[in-house]
Amino acid sequence: MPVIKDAVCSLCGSLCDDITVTVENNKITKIENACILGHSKFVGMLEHDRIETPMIRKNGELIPVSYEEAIEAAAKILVNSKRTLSYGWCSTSCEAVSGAIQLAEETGSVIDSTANVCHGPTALAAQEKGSPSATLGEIKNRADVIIFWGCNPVHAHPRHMVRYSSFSKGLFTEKGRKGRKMIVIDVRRTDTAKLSDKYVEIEQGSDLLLVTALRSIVNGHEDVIPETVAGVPKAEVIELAETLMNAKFVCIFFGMGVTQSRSKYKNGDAMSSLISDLNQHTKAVMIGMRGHYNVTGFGQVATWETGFPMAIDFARGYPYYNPGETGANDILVREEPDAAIIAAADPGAHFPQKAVRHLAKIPVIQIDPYPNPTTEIADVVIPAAVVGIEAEGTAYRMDAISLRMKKLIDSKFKTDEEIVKDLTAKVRELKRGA
Amino acid sequence: MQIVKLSLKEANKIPIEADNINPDNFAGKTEEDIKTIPVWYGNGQYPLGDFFNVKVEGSDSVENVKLVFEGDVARVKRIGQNMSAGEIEINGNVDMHCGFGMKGGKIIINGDADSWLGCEMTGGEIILNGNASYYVGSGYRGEACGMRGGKITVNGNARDYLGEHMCGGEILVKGNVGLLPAISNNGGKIIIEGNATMPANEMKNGMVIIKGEVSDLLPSYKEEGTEEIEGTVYRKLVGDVNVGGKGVLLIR
Amino acid sequence: MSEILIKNASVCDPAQRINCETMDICIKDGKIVESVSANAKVINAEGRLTMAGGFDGHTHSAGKINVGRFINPNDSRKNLVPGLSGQVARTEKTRAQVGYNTPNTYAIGYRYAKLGYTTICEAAIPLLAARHTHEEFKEIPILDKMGLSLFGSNWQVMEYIRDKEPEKLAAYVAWGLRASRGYGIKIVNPGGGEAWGWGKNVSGLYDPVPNFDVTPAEILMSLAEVNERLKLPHSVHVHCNNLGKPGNYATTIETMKLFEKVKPSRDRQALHVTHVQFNAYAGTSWRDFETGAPMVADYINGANHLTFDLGQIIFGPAVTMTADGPVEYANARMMHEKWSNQDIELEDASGVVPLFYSPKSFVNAVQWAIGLELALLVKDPWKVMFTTDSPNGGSFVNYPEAFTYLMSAKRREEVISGFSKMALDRMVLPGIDRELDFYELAIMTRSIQSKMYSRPEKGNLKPGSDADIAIYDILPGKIDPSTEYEKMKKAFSGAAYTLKDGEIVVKDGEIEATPKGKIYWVNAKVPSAIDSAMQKDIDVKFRKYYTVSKANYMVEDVYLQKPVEITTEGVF
Amino acid sequence: MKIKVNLISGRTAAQGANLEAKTHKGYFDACAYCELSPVDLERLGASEGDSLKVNTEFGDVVVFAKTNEGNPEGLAFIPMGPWANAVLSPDTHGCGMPGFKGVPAEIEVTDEEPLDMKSLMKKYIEA
Repeated sequence: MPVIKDAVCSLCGSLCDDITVTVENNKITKIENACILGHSKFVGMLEHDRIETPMIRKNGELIPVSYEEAIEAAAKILVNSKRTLSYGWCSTSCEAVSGAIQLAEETGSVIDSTANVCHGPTALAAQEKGSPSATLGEIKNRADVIIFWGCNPVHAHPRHMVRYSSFSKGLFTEKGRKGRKMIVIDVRRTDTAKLSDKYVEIEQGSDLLLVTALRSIVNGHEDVIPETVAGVPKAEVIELAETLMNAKFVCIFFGMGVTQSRSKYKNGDAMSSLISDLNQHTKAVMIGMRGHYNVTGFGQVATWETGFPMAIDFARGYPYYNPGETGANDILVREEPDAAIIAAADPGAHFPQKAVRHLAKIPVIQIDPYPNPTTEIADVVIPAAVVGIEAEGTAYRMDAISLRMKKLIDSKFKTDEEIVKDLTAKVRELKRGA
Repeated sequence: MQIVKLSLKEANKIPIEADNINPDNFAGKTEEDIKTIPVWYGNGQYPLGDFFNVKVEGSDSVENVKLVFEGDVARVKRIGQNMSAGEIEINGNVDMHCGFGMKGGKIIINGDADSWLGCEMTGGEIILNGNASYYVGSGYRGEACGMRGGKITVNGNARDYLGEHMCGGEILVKGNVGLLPAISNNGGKIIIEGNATMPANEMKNGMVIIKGEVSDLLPSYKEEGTEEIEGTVYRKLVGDVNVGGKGVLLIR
Repeated sequence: MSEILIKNASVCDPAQRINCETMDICIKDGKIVESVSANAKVINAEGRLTMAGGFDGHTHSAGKINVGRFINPNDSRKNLVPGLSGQVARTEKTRAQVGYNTPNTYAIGYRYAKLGYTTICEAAIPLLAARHTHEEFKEIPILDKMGLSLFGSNWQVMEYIRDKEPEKLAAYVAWGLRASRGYGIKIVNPGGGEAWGWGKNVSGLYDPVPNFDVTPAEILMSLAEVNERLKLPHSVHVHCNNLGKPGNYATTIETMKLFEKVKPSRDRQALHVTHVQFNAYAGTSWRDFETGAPMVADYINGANHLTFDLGQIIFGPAVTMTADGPVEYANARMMHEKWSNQDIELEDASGVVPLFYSPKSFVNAVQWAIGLELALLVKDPWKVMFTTDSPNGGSFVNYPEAFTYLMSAKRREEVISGFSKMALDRMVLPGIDRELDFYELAIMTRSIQSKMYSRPEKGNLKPGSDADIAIYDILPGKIDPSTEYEKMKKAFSGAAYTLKDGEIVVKDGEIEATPKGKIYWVNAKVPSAIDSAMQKDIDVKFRKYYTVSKANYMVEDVYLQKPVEITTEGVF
Repeated sequence: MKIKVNLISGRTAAQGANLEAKTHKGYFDACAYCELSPVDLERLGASEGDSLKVNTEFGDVVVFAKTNEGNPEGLAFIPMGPWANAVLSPDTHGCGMPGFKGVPAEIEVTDEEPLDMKSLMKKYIEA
């Protein structure tokens, strides 16, 4: 019975690449090293329902059809659309993303990733100030002060702390957790906070005030700090700043507490500046805790193929980018799209209801292995193989390191890459015919 | 004088991109000429006449051209983009990027404006007699400079990031503004008669006066006495200290 | 069997000492041949300058450039060189294009091809991130590609040097080249990348690297020894210590001198020093900053063991990107610019910072002059490779503009007339009247690369060579480059024809076809006993320090499009 | 009794573990609840498992009550998913990001039961 070592887990942005998978009769029977999230995904191959067949909605019901019929129906929707939203492409391979971008280019669509509801503001922040970062191994080997700011790896990235951060050991960090100071900054005492040496509870939405105060102290302007900042007493803010300045190597890991709260990307923007300022005193970097296992990959591929990481509008035949105008939620809330193609993501579950209501009104093509809320409002449903389990391909870890995902078992389903290729071919055929 | 009256034949959801709709491009043109000017609608280009009723009175050079939009153009983007002279009057709401990169002339909006009003403008004047959305007078993504000259008056309220990266010119808001007005400013003047939250973050240069309430003042300004303007005494704050800024923020 | 006959071409091919002679070139199945049949397709090249396809031996076009794109979305709208920049909609033949300094992958391929370039060498591949470089390579159409792998701050490298294990070091480098599918050894600010892991830098050749007890000089010499032991096709490719600092010309010359004792194992230089413009500064601070080019050029004129490239700057916006992490941080702080940093565990550092070169800034004006001074003061063009270190000094789309500086003293005077007196006092360029001719330009843009990289089938028009050919709509003899530089610039900006492996990819300055290019990589053979001993050491590195499994580290074959494996037999 | 809270959403391990099984009850259990501080729950007179109606400017949704001692008073948390999104803000704030955190909400005890995923989605189609 084949045992596959060093498999890459295709669940979260940690992209652990040390998973051991046992396969018997084309079924995964044993998983080693994976966390609860990864485990549920691999095992899910056995237990979860799949979309068993391509389907087209007729009279309100999804009716099974062949792949060919579904692809043709989908291509017709795209060819007749004046403004298609292509969304998702994050729980899939870079190769599929590349195909999706070409399809969007040919159909003059807007294409966006799940970063729209996740770390999109992190990209906008980098476009203001840059992205002072490092690979995760730098943290493992060097960091003596680690901050988790507005993120909760115990829940969202369960092996992160062991493999890369708080508990990991490296050349200059032989003592592991004992030699490190772990600080959590959040609006509620999370399970991650419970493991920290220092928990700083801030008023929800006031991250920018605290980052700015830290900068002012680091830059020698302690005098401008009021008695409390973001609900934190001045003395505590000063102590925090001193901890950072006196460290040998600081890493701030940040999550959606930073990207989604009140001042959005300006939080990450200021945090970049804080990192730059800290480097006058010590070594400091920051890393966004990316959610979908390949949302980073979407950003990478889109950037080299179009110049932009997300929210790309191909209406004029060349890429145009402006989150706030061309993001998936921007155009859905304004009811612009007259069709949508959604793959490897679930806006039905993860978009605010006003956006979902518009999706429910327009023709929606869904490509996904599993049924989900988006299926409920989809008009053409195309089942796909699970990338990283039933299909190989490239994915990018949260620190922009790419890895090759293995194919572990065979599947009767087409891969995202094949589906998007077929769809593009069909679109070309229909356009030339017309 | 040349007056061009435009009205939408029917309301649209997919935006029309009107970067060709400005006095520079209409001056001296007949009704028929103007109707054939191509505009983007979704992923296709169509003649302007497909969407708009067009009436032209007279023919003149650009300084003497006035465009009048009758009714709502809430989904027509980039009206007046790069205009150098003449006048545009919009009697209704207008979509994003109105007056983007404007160099001269005047735009009057009798309605609300969506985001990026007067973005990167270098001259001319915009008067908005309604509310503005995000990024009034700011810059395109990644640019270091937004508005460099001219004047924007918002007679209603404005939302977040007013005057982001502003390097010159003047913005006057009669109502309230949202988060982070004047963020990363490097020049110019902003007067806010109503309330504001977290103003002037990372201001390097320029002047910001807030006559209403300020919430969440950022901890990066030094207080340097007071200053009196038109009989009102303001607290004078100088900063942002984190960028070695020499900007002046006056608040009550 | 496709045949092409290029008739009556005005051929300039320094490799064959052909200096603008009228002749025919025959092509069969992608190669240059002695003759073709009567069925050959004919290209009339009468009155047209014909050279081998250009070869950019040091450019940043895959990998780090993506960070440049990412943080500069505003670059997409820049259209400073119309036809070779800005936003271009897709066509039936071409993908959509955007950008100027950091164009998307498709634009890189199309625009180099329009300039008549057919091969590029990416200047820095971090081993751990090599897969990414190759993913981008796959999406750069038309061009042949290769890349140089970074070894200058690598833990395993430094440990083997410290522990005096030259054979294992060679085995490790060979493995690193295989893992990253690299073409040669790149050394950036040796030791500085590791120091930057702690926010520090090394100050010169003999400043020990923190915690590793080796000096930059030892890193350079040990890697040079490995390079020759492995008989690699290229020499070590060095970005010197102290880049961008006033007074650094001394370190540069000191570095060059170190290599006098290195004996090349192949018919090529022992050392290539890159973007020397950034490393030829005199003075002690930015206040008394001045050119150090005359001293560097003097040394090079008396030396026979090295080649170098310019790193010429172009006025306007640029995006700097380098594995020299501390330099980028210093740039960002000094210029209040965006700062991106990406340190690579156990291996190296890197940074990306946009900036603007203004002729009004005396420092920028002097930098501009230094690049040209180096090109013009070094007498032998076979030592000089033309680059802008794109996009560090400026985007490659400005190459035709830069050629006018090299070929016309009048054009230089035009630019210089805008400089301040202070700038003029700090440079020697106004006193230089040398003007390059087409033959010398051909050497610097294609011939030297063939020699430097041991790619005899590139950069020349000999029978047997790749049919990568550029035909420009100007005729040497009929055009006077020193006065008609606008005409010359236009011709170089849009080739009349560019052929890639015998296929017409550009015609009249427009893209005709977009074939896929080859990827060159080096497989240096090492005795298995030495390799096994080395593998044991890196197994420990992976188990204890890397966050990626060794099994997932090597770039898989699937990422290589049309790979060309160059094997060498090392001496052990 | 109604209380005013500041509503945020976010990931949880259970939500993540059920991500690929959204038609199943496990996902419903992992997402259709609202966490409040014990003090807030007491103010509502509710205990764990009771139905709560969460109202915002953007809609209302019924979810189960849960207590979390880590929550400060006045802060409510619903795991990311369709239940949270029934009441979160669609305004993208000029930068593409909807309001998933920091939405003012009112919470009260209700007799209604939370809708399962399909029933919740059906409301969008019918509307």
